[in-house]
Amino acid sequence: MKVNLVYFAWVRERIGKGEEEIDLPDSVVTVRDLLEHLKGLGEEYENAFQYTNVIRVAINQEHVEHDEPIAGAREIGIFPPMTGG
Amino acid sequence: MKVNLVYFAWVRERIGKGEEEIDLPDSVVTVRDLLEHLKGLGEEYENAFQYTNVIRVAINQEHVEHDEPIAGAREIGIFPPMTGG
Amino acid sequence: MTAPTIRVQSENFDLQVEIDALTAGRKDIGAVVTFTGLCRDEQGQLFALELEHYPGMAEAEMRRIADLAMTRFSLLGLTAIHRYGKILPGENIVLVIAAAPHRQAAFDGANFVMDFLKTAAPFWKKEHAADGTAGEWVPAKDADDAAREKWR
Amino acid sequence: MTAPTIRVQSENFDLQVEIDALTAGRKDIGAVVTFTGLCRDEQGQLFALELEHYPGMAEAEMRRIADLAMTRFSLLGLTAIHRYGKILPGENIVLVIAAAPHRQAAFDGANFVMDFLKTAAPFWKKEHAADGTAGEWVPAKDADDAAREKWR
Repeated sequence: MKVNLVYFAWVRERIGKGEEEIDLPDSVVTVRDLLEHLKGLGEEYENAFQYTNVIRVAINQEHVEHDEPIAGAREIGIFPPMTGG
Repeated sequence: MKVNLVYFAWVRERIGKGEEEIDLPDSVVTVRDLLEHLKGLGEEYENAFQYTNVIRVAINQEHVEHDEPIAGAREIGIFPPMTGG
Repeated sequence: MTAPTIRVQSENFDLQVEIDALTAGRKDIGAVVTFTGLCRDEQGQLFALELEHYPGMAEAEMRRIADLAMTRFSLLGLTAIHRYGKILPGENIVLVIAAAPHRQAAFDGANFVMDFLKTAAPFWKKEHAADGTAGEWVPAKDADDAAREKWR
Repeated sequence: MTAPTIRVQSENFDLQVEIDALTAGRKDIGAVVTFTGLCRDEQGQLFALELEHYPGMAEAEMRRIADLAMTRFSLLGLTAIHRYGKILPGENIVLVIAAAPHRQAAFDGANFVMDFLKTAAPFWKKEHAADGTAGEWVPAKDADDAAREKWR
Protein backbone atom coordinates (compact mmCIF):
# COMPACT_ATOMS: atom_id res chain seq x y z
CA MET A 1 0.00 0.00 0.00
CA LYS A 2 1.32 3.43 -0.96
CA VAL A 3 0.55 6.48 1.20
CA ASN A 4 1.58 10.10 1.29
CA LEU A 5 3.08 11.07 4.62
CA VAL A 6 3.33 14.71 5.74
CA TYR A 7 5.41 15.78 8.73
CA PHE A 8 5.25 18.95 10.81
CA ALA A 9 7.25 20.87 13.44
CA TRP A 10 10.01 18.85 15.15
CA VAL A 11 8.90 15.60 13.51
CA ARG A 12 9.57 17.27 10.14
CA GLU A 13 12.89 18.72 11.33
CA ARG A 14 14.16 15.43 12.76
CA ILE A 15 13.23 13.40 9.69
CA GLY A 16 14.65 16.14 7.47
CA LYS A 17 11.73 16.40 5.04
CA GLY A 18 8.16 17.65 5.00
CA GLU A 19 6.57 14.88 2.96
CA GLU A 20 7.22 11.62 1.20
CA GLU A 21 5.37 8.78 -0.45
CA ILE A 22 6.18 5.39 0.98
CA ASP A 23 5.21 1.82 0.23
CA LEU A 24 4.01 -0.07 3.30
CA PRO A 25 4.15 -3.84 3.87
CA ASP A 26 0.83 -5.63 4.49
CA SER A 27 1.77 -6.11 8.15
CA VAL A 28 1.17 -2.38 8.76
CA VAL A 29 -2.51 -2.19 9.69
CA THR A 30 -2.94 0.53 12.31
CA VAL A 31 -1.42 3.94 13.01
CA ARG A 32 0.63 2.28 15.77
CA ASP A 33 2.03 -0.24 13.26
CA LEU A 34 2.90 2.64 10.93
CA LEU A 35 4.85 4.54 13.60
CA GLU A 36 6.79 1.38 14.58
CA HIS A 37 7.54 0.72 10.90
CA LEU A 38 8.80 4.27 10.35
CA LYS A 39 11.02 3.99 13.44
CA GLY A 40 12.95 1.24 11.67
CA LEU A 41 13.72 3.30 8.55
CA GLY A 42 16.91 4.90 9.88
CA GLU A 43 18.47 7.04 12.57
CA GLU A 44 16.51 10.20 11.72
CA TYR A 45 13.21 8.31 11.97
CA GLU A 46 14.29 6.62 15.19
CA ASN A 47 15.08 10.08 16.55
CA ALA A 48 11.67 11.49 15.50
CA PHE A 49 9.68 8.54 16.83
CA GLN A 50 11.61 7.76 20.01
CA TYR A 51 8.48 8.30 22.09
CA THR A 52 5.60 7.32 19.84
CA ASN A 53 2.98 7.93 22.55
CA VAL A 54 3.37 11.72 22.17
CA ILE A 55 3.02 11.61 18.38
CA ARG A 56 -0.31 12.81 16.92
CA VAL A 57 -1.65 11.46 13.64
CA ALA A 58 -4.30 12.63 11.19
CA ILE A 59 -5.71 10.51 8.37
CA ASN A 60 -7.06 12.51 5.43
CA GLN A 61 -6.75 15.63 7.63
CA GLU A 62 -8.79 14.30 10.56
CA HIS A 63 -7.32 13.41 13.96
CA VAL A 64 -7.21 9.68 14.71
CA GLU A 65 -6.12 7.49 17.63
CA HIS A 66 -3.14 5.12 17.37
CA ASP A 67 -5.39 2.06 17.07
CA GLU A 68 -7.10 3.44 13.94
CA PRO A 69 -6.65 1.28 10.79
CA ILE A 70 -4.88 3.16 8.00
CA ALA A 71 -6.55 1.28 5.12
CA GLY A 72 -7.79 3.72 2.48
CA ALA A 73 -5.71 6.65 3.73
CA ARG A 74 -4.68 9.05 0.94
CA GLU A 75 -2.66 11.33 3.25
CA ILE A 76 -1.34 10.70 6.75
CA GLY A 77 -0.16 13.69 8.79
CA ILE A 78 2.32 13.01 11.59
CA PHE A 79 3.21 15.69 14.13
CA PRO A 80 3.85 16.64 17.77
CA PRO A 81 1.09 17.89 20.13
CA MET A 82 -0.32 21.15 18.82
CA THR A 83 0.64 24.51 20.31
CA GLY A 84 -1.37 27.05 18.36
CA GLY A 85 -3.82 29.63 19.63
CA MET B 1 -31.13 69.34 57.00
CA LYS B 2 -30.98 70.34 53.34
CA VAL B 3 -30.08 67.84 50.66
CA ASN B 4 -29.93 67.74 46.91
CA LEU B 5 -32.03 64.96 45.47
CA VAL B 6 -31.50 63.66 41.92
CA TYR B 7 -33.99 61.37 40.20
CA PHE B 8 -33.56 59.07 37.22
CA ALA B 9 -35.61 57.03 34.73
CA TRP B 10 -39.23 56.39 35.75
CA VAL B 11 -38.70 57.89 39.20
CA ARG B 12 -37.76 61.16 37.46
CA GLU B 13 -40.66 60.91 35.03
CA ARG B 14 -43.25 60.21 37.73
CA ILE B 15 -42.06 63.03 39.99
CA GLY B 16 -41.81 65.33 36.99
CA LYS B 17 -38.36 66.74 37.68
CA GLY B 18 -34.73 65.60 37.60
CA GLU B 19 -33.51 67.28 40.78
CA GLU B 20 -34.50 69.42 43.70
CA GLU B 21 -33.18 70.67 46.99
CA ILE B 22 -35.40 69.84 49.93
CA ASP B 23 -35.35 70.56 53.63
CA LEU B 24 -35.81 67.45 55.76
CA PRO B 25 -37.24 67.25 59.29
CA ASP B 26 -34.99 65.81 62.01
CA SER B 27 -37.12 62.66 62.13
CA VAL B 28 -35.67 61.59 58.77
CA VAL B 29 -32.58 59.58 59.72
CA THR B 30 -32.21 56.71 57.22
CA VAL B 31 -32.76 56.22 53.51
CA ARG B 32 -35.98 54.37 54.40
CA ASP B 33 -37.21 57.38 56.39
CA LEU B 34 -36.40 59.62 53.43
CA LEU B 35 -38.41 57.52 50.98
CA GLU B 36 -41.41 57.44 53.33
CA HIS B 37 -41.13 61.21 53.80
CA LEU B 38 -41.03 61.81 50.02
CA LYS B 39 -44.08 59.58 49.55
CA GLY B 40 -46.08 62.10 51.58
CA LEU B 41 -45.18 65.13 49.45
CA GLY B 42 -47.97 64.67 46.90
CA GLU B 43 -49.57 62.44 44.35
CA GLU B 44 -46.61 62.38 41.96
CA TYR B 45 -44.29 61.30 44.80
CA GLU B 46 -46.78 58.71 46.00
CA ASN B 47 -46.88 57.36 42.47
CA ALA B 48 -43.07 57.21 42.20
CA PHE B 49 -42.58 55.58 45.61
CA GLN B 50 -45.55 53.21 45.70
CA TYR B 51 -43.20 50.23 46.13
CA THR B 52 -40.21 51.59 48.01
CA ASN B 53 -38.52 48.18 48.21
CA VAL B 54 -37.60 48.31 44.50
CA ILE B 55 -36.13 51.82 44.75
CA ARG B 56 -32.32 52.13 44.67
CA VAL B 57 -30.48 54.92 46.43
CA ALA B 58 -26.97 56.37 46.19
CA ILE B 59 -25.46 58.79 48.68
CA ASN B 60 -22.73 60.99 47.24
CA GLN B 61 -22.76 58.74 44.16
CA GLU B 62 -22.24 55.46 46.00
CA HIS B 63 -24.89 52.74 46.34
CA VAL B 64 -26.37 52.38 49.86
CA GLU B 65 -28.92 50.12 51.52
CA HIS B 66 -32.22 51.46 52.84
CA ASP B 67 -31.03 51.31 56.47
CA GLU B 68 -28.10 53.66 55.75
CA PRO B 69 -28.16 56.98 57.70
CA ILE B 70 -28.29 59.98 55.41
CA ALA B 71 -26.47 62.38 57.76
CA GLY B 72 -23.79 64.32 55.88
CA ALA B 73 -25.17 63.51 52.44
CA ARG B 74 -24.53 66.25 49.86
CA GLU B 75 -26.35 64.49 47.04
CA ILE B 76 -28.84 61.64 47.16
CA GLY B 77 -29.64 59.80 43.93
CA ILE B 78 -32.95 57.95 43.75
CA PHE B 79 -33.73 55.58 40.88
CA PRO B 80 -35.15 52.23 39.73
CA PRO B 81 -33.05 49.06 39.36
CA MET B 82 -30.39 49.61 36.72
CA THR B 83 -30.72 48.20 33.21
CA GLY B 84 -27.51 49.22 31.48
CA GLY B 85 -24.91 47.07 29.75
CA MET C 1 -0.71 48.09 36.97
CA THR C 2 -2.17 50.54 34.46
CA ALA C 3 -5.30 52.39 35.58
CA PRO C 4 -8.46 51.25 33.77
CA THR C 5 -9.83 53.46 30.98
CA ILE C 6 -13.43 54.44 31.75
CA ARG C 7 -15.64 56.47 29.42
CA VAL C 8 -19.32 57.39 29.23
CA GLN C 9 -20.06 58.89 25.82
CA SER C 10 -22.77 59.33 23.21
CA GLU C 11 -20.47 58.54 20.26
CA ASN C 12 -19.79 55.05 18.95
CA PHE C 13 -16.43 53.32 19.57
CA ASP C 14 -14.00 51.31 17.43
CA LEU C 15 -12.74 48.11 19.03
CA GLN C 16 -9.41 48.02 17.23
CA VAL C 17 -8.64 51.62 18.19
CA GLU C 18 -9.46 50.89 21.84
CA ILE C 19 -7.44 47.67 21.90
CA ASP C 20 -4.47 49.40 20.27
CA ALA C 21 -4.59 52.11 22.93
CA LEU C 22 -4.57 49.42 25.63
CA THR C 23 -1.80 47.25 24.20
CA ALA C 24 0.46 49.83 22.48
CA GLY C 25 4.15 49.23 23.17
CA ARG C 26 3.46 46.30 25.49
CA LYS C 27 4.87 42.80 25.14
CA ASP C 28 3.50 41.24 28.33
CA ILE C 29 -0.12 40.86 27.14
CA GLY C 30 -0.94 37.41 25.79
CA ALA C 31 -4.74 37.59 25.77
CA VAL C 32 -7.33 40.28 25.08
CA VAL C 33 -11.04 39.57 25.53
CA THR C 34 -13.68 42.08 24.49
CA PHE C 35 -17.40 42.16 25.14
CA THR C 36 -19.62 44.36 23.01
CA GLY C 37 -23.29 44.77 23.90
CA LEU C 38 -25.51 45.76 20.98
CA CYS C 39 -29.05 47.05 20.71
CA ARG C 40 -31.26 44.14 19.62
CA ASP C 41 -34.46 44.57 17.73
CA GLU C 42 -37.30 42.94 19.61
CA GLN C 43 -39.19 41.30 16.70
CA GLY C 44 -39.01 44.40 14.49
CA GLN C 45 -40.98 46.49 16.98
CA LEU C 46 -38.15 48.59 18.36
CA PHE C 47 -37.30 51.94 16.84
CA ALA C 48 -34.56 52.85 19.29
CA LEU C 49 -33.32 52.53 22.84
CA GLU C 50 -32.74 55.64 24.89
CA LEU C 51 -29.99 55.29 27.44
CA GLU C 52 -30.17 57.51 30.51
CA HIS C 53 -27.34 57.65 33.02
CA TYR C 54 -26.34 59.31 36.30
CA PRO C 55 -23.48 61.61 35.22
CA GLY C 56 -20.51 61.34 37.54
CA MET C 57 -21.77 58.28 39.39
CA ALA C 58 -21.84 56.21 36.18
CA GLU C 59 -18.11 56.77 35.64
CA ALA C 60 -17.37 56.35 39.37
CA GLU C 61 -19.24 53.04 39.60
CA MET C 62 -17.66 51.71 36.40
CA ARG C 63 -14.26 52.61 37.85
CA ARG C 64 -15.03 50.79 41.12
CA ILE C 65 -16.05 47.66 39.19
CA ALA C 66 -12.99 47.93 36.93
CA ASP C 67 -10.62 48.27 39.89
CA LEU C 68 -12.15 45.18 41.53
CA ALA C 69 -11.66 43.19 38.32
CA MET C 70 -8.06 44.39 37.83
CA THR C 71 -7.13 43.12 41.30
CA ARG C 72 -9.19 39.95 41.34
CA PHE C 73 -7.97 38.64 37.96
CA SER C 74 -4.51 40.29 37.93
CA LEU C 75 -5.36 42.04 34.69
CA LEU C 76 -2.77 44.04 32.75
CA GLY C 77 -5.33 46.44 31.34
CA LEU C 78 -9.04 47.17 31.26
CA THR C 79 -11.26 49.48 29.22
CA ALA C 80 -14.97 50.06 29.82
CA ILE C 81 -17.02 52.36 27.60
CA HIS C 82 -20.78 52.86 27.95
CA ARG C 83 -22.83 54.95 25.55
CA TYR C 84 -25.83 57.09 26.41
CA GLY C 85 -28.54 58.78 24.34
CA LYS C 86 -30.48 57.29 21.45
CA ILE C 87 -29.19 53.97 20.11
CA LEU C 88 -30.69 52.18 17.09
CA PRO C 89 -31.01 48.41 16.62
CA GLY C 90 -27.68 46.95 15.51
CA GLU C 91 -25.68 49.75 17.15
CA ASN C 92 -23.20 49.37 20.00
CA ILE C 93 -24.18 50.10 23.62
CA VAL C 94 -21.26 48.99 25.76
CA LEU C 95 -17.67 47.78 25.39
CA VAL C 96 -15.45 46.01 27.90
CA ILE C 97 -11.86 45.02 27.10
CA ALA C 98 -9.76 42.92 29.47
CA ALA C 99 -6.06 42.22 28.87
CA ALA C 100 -4.05 39.60 30.75
CA PRO C 101 -0.99 37.36 30.31
CA HIS C 102 -3.23 34.30 29.74
CA ARG C 103 -6.68 33.67 28.35
CA GLN C 104 -8.81 32.56 31.30
CA ALA C 105 -8.08 35.73 33.32
CA ALA C 106 -9.01 37.88 30.33
CA PHE C 107 -12.29 35.97 29.81
CA ASP C 108 -13.16 36.09 33.52
CA GLY C 109 -12.24 39.77 33.83
CA ALA C 110 -14.49 40.87 30.97
CA ASN C 111 -17.34 38.62 32.10
CA PHE C 112 -17.09 39.86 35.71
CA VAL C 113 -17.14 43.51 34.65
CA MET C 114 -20.24 42.95 32.50
CA ASP C 115 -22.12 41.13 35.27
CA PHE C 116 -21.49 43.95 37.73
CA LEU C 117 -21.94 46.72 35.20
CA LYS C 118 -25.43 45.42 34.33
CA THR C 119 -26.60 45.41 37.93
CA ALA C 120 -24.63 48.25 39.53
CA ALA C 121 -23.74 50.93 36.98
CA PRO C 122 -26.46 53.65 36.95
CA PHE C 123 -27.83 53.34 33.40
CA TRP C 124 -31.44 52.85 32.38
CA LYS C 125 -32.92 51.81 29.04
CA LYS C 126 -36.17 53.12 27.60
CA GLU C 127 -37.69 51.52 24.50
CA HIS C 128 -39.13 53.62 21.72
CA ALA C 129 -41.49 51.58 19.54
CA ALA C 130 -41.37 51.51 15.73
CA ASP C 131 -45.00 52.66 15.60
CA GLY C 132 -44.11 55.86 17.46
CA THR C 133 -45.92 54.95 20.67
CA ALA C 134 -44.56 56.14 23.99
CA GLY C 135 -41.63 54.15 25.29
CA GLU C 136 -41.51 51.74 28.19
CA TRP C 137 -38.63 51.50 30.63
CA VAL C 138 -36.90 48.13 30.30
CA PRO C 139 -37.49 46.12 33.49
CA ALA C 140 -34.49 44.79 35.41
CA LYS C 141 -33.91 41.05 34.96
CA ASP C 142 -33.56 38.59 37.83
CA ALA C 143 -31.17 36.68 35.53
CA ASP C 144 -28.76 39.62 35.71
CA ASP C 145 -28.72 39.49 39.51
CA ALA C 146 -28.21 35.72 39.33
CA ALA C 147 -25.29 36.13 36.89
CA ARG C 148 -23.60 38.43 39.37
CA GLU C 149 -23.92 35.85 42.15
CA LYS C 150 -21.50 33.46 40.42
CA TRP C 151 -18.58 35.70 41.44
CA ARG C 152 -19.21 35.39 45.22
CA MET D 1 -27.57 30.00 11.00
CA THR D 2 -24.73 31.75 9.15
CA ALA D 3 -21.72 29.57 8.35
CA PRO D 4 -18.63 30.43 10.43
CA THR D 5 -15.87 32.48 8.82
CA ILE D 6 -12.57 30.58 9.01
CA ARG D 7 -9.23 31.95 7.80
CA VAL D 8 -5.59 30.96 8.09
CA GLN D 9 -3.41 33.84 6.93
CA SER D 10 -0.01 35.48 7.41
CA GLU D 11 -1.40 39.05 7.50
CA ASN D 12 -2.66 40.79 10.62
CA PHE D 13 -6.40 41.35 11.19
CA ASP D 14 -8.53 44.28 12.38
CA LEU D 15 -11.14 43.42 15.00
CA GLN D 16 -13.60 46.13 14.07
CA VAL D 17 -13.50 45.14 10.40
CA GLU D 18 -14.12 41.50 11.29
CA ILE D 19 -16.95 42.32 13.71
CA ASP D 20 -18.58 44.63 11.16
CA ALA D 21 -18.47 41.82 8.59
CA LEU D 22 -20.15 39.49 11.10
CA THR D 23 -22.87 41.88 12.31
CA ALA D 24 -23.57 43.99 9.19
CA GLY D 25 -27.29 44.48 8.59
CA ARG D 26 -28.30 42.32 11.55
CA LYS D 27 -30.50 43.37 14.44
CA ASP D 28 -30.73 40.05 16.30
CA ILE D 29 -27.22 40.11 17.80
CA GLY D 30 -27.10 41.43 21.37
CA ALA D 31 -23.62 40.29 22.38
CA VAL D 32 -20.26 39.94 20.65
CA VAL D 33 -17.27 38.45 22.47
CA THR D 34 -13.81 38.44 20.93
CA PHE D 35 -10.65 36.69 22.00
CA THR D 36 -7.31 37.86 20.64
CA GLY D 37 -4.18 35.87 21.38
CA LEU D 38 -0.96 37.90 21.19
CA CYS D 39 2.71 36.99 21.08
CA ARG D 40 4.16 37.59 24.56
CA ASP D 41 7.78 38.39 25.19
CA GLU D 42 9.28 35.88 27.60
CA GLN D 43 11.34 38.23 29.79
CA GLY D 44 12.83 40.10 26.83
CA GLN D 45 14.47 36.99 25.42
CA LEU D 46 12.11 36.34 22.52
CA PHE D 47 12.84 37.77 19.11
CA ALA D 48 9.87 36.19 17.34
CA LEU D 49 7.56 33.21 17.19
CA GLU D 50 7.34 31.17 14.02
CA LEU D 51 3.94 29.61 13.47
CA GLU D 52 3.82 26.45 11.35
CA HIS D 53 0.53 24.91 10.29
CA TYR D 54 -0.88 21.96 8.34
CA PRO D 55 -2.44 23.66 5.29
CA GLY D 56 -5.92 22.38 4.57
CA MET D 57 -6.28 20.49 7.84
CA ALA D 58 -5.85 23.70 9.88
CA GLU D 59 -8.88 25.26 8.18
CA ALA D 60 -10.84 21.99 8.30
CA GLU D 61 -10.20 21.49 12.02
CA MET D 62 -11.04 25.12 12.83
CA ARG D 63 -14.28 24.68 10.90
CA ARG D 64 -15.16 21.49 12.82
CA ILE D 65 -14.59 23.28 16.13
CA ALA D 66 -16.55 26.34 14.96
CA ASP D 67 -19.51 24.21 13.85
CA LEU D 68 -19.57 22.46 17.24
CA ALA D 69 -19.62 25.83 19.02
CA MET D 70 -22.34 27.26 16.77
CA THR D 71 -24.65 24.37 17.62
CA ARG D 72 -23.76 23.97 21.28
CA PHE D 73 -24.20 27.65 22.20
CA SER D 74 -26.82 28.58 19.54
CA LEU D 75 -24.51 31.26 18.20
CA LEU D 76 -25.64 33.73 15.53
CA GLY D 77 -22.15 34.10 14.08
CA LEU D 78 -18.57 32.98 14.55
CA THR D 79 -15.24 34.05 13.07
CA ALA D 80 -11.91 32.33 13.68
CA ILE D 81 -8.67 33.62 12.15
CA HIS D 82 -5.24 32.11 12.86
CA ARG D 83 -2.02 33.61 11.56
CA TYR D 84 1.07 31.70 10.44
CA GLY D 85 4.65 32.72 9.74
CA LYS D 86 6.88 35.00 11.81
CA ILE D 87 5.13 36.94 14.56
CA LEU D 88 6.88 39.49 16.78
CA PRO D 89 6.17 40.16 20.48
CA GLY D 90 3.07 42.34 20.83
CA GLU D 91 1.60 41.15 17.52
CA ASN D 92 -1.64 39.22 17.06
CA ILE D 93 -1.67 35.44 16.62
CA VAL D 94 -5.31 34.37 16.72
CA LEU D 95 -8.78 35.91 16.76
CA VAL D 96 -12.10 34.34 17.69
CA ILE D 97 -15.37 36.27 17.52
CA ALA D 98 -18.65 34.82 18.81
CA ALA D 99 -22.00 36.56 18.34
CA ALA D 100 -25.19 35.62 20.19
CA PRO D 101 -28.48 37.14 21.36
CA HIS D 102 -27.20 37.25 24.97
CA ARG D 103 -23.86 37.58 26.67
CA GLN D 104 -23.18 34.22 28.32
CA ALA D 105 -23.54 32.26 25.07
CA ALA D 106 -21.11 34.64 23.36
CA PHE D 107 -18.58 34.31 26.21
CA ASP D 108 -18.90 30.51 26.31
CA GLY D 109 -18.73 30.20 22.53
CA ALA D 110 -15.47 32.15 22.24
CA ASN D 111 -13.93 30.39 25.25
CA PHE D 112 -14.91 26.93 23.93
CA VAL D 113 -13.44 27.62 20.48
CA MET D 114 -10.14 28.78 22.02
CA ASP D 115 -9.86 25.73 24.30
CA PHE D 116 -10.35 23.34 21.38
CA LEU D 117 -8.32 25.38 18.93
CA LYS D 118 -5.29 25.27 21.27
CA THR D 119 -5.36 21.50 21.59
CA ALA D 120 -6.79 20.33 18.25
CA ALA D 121 -5.98 22.80 15.48
CA PRO D 122 -2.72 21.79 13.76
CA PHE D 123 -0.45 24.76 14.52
CA TRP D 124 2.99 24.70 16.15
CA LYS D 125 5.04 27.52 17.64
CA LYS D 126 8.80 27.78 17.45
CA GLU D 127 10.65 30.40 19.48
CA HIS D 128 13.47 32.44 17.99
CA ALA D 129 15.65 33.96 20.70
CA ALA D 130 16.70 37.62 20.82
CA ASP D 131 20.37 36.57 20.87
CA GLY D 132 19.96 34.81 17.51
CA THR D 133 20.30 31.27 18.87
CA ALA D 134 18.39 28.42 17.26
CA GLY D 135 14.74 28.25 18.20
CA GLU D 136 13.01 25.74 20.42
CA TRP D 137 9.58 24.30 19.70
CA VAL D 138 7.11 25.42 22.37
CA PRO D 139 6.05 22.35 24.42
CA ALA D 140 2.32 21.57 24.72
CA LYS D 141 0.83 22.47 28.09
CA ASP D 142 -1.13 20.08 30.28
CA ALA D 143 -3.15 23.13 31.36
CA ASP D 144 -4.48 23.43 27.81
CA ASP D 145 -5.75 19.85 27.87
CA ALA D 146 -7.29 20.49 31.30
CA ALA D 147 -9.03 23.65 30.03
CA ARG D 148 -10.63 21.61 27.28
CA GLU D 149 -12.00 19.09 29.78
CA LYS D 150 -14.34 21.68 31.32
CA TRP D 151 -16.63 21.38 28.27
CA ARG D 152 -17.34 17.63 28.73
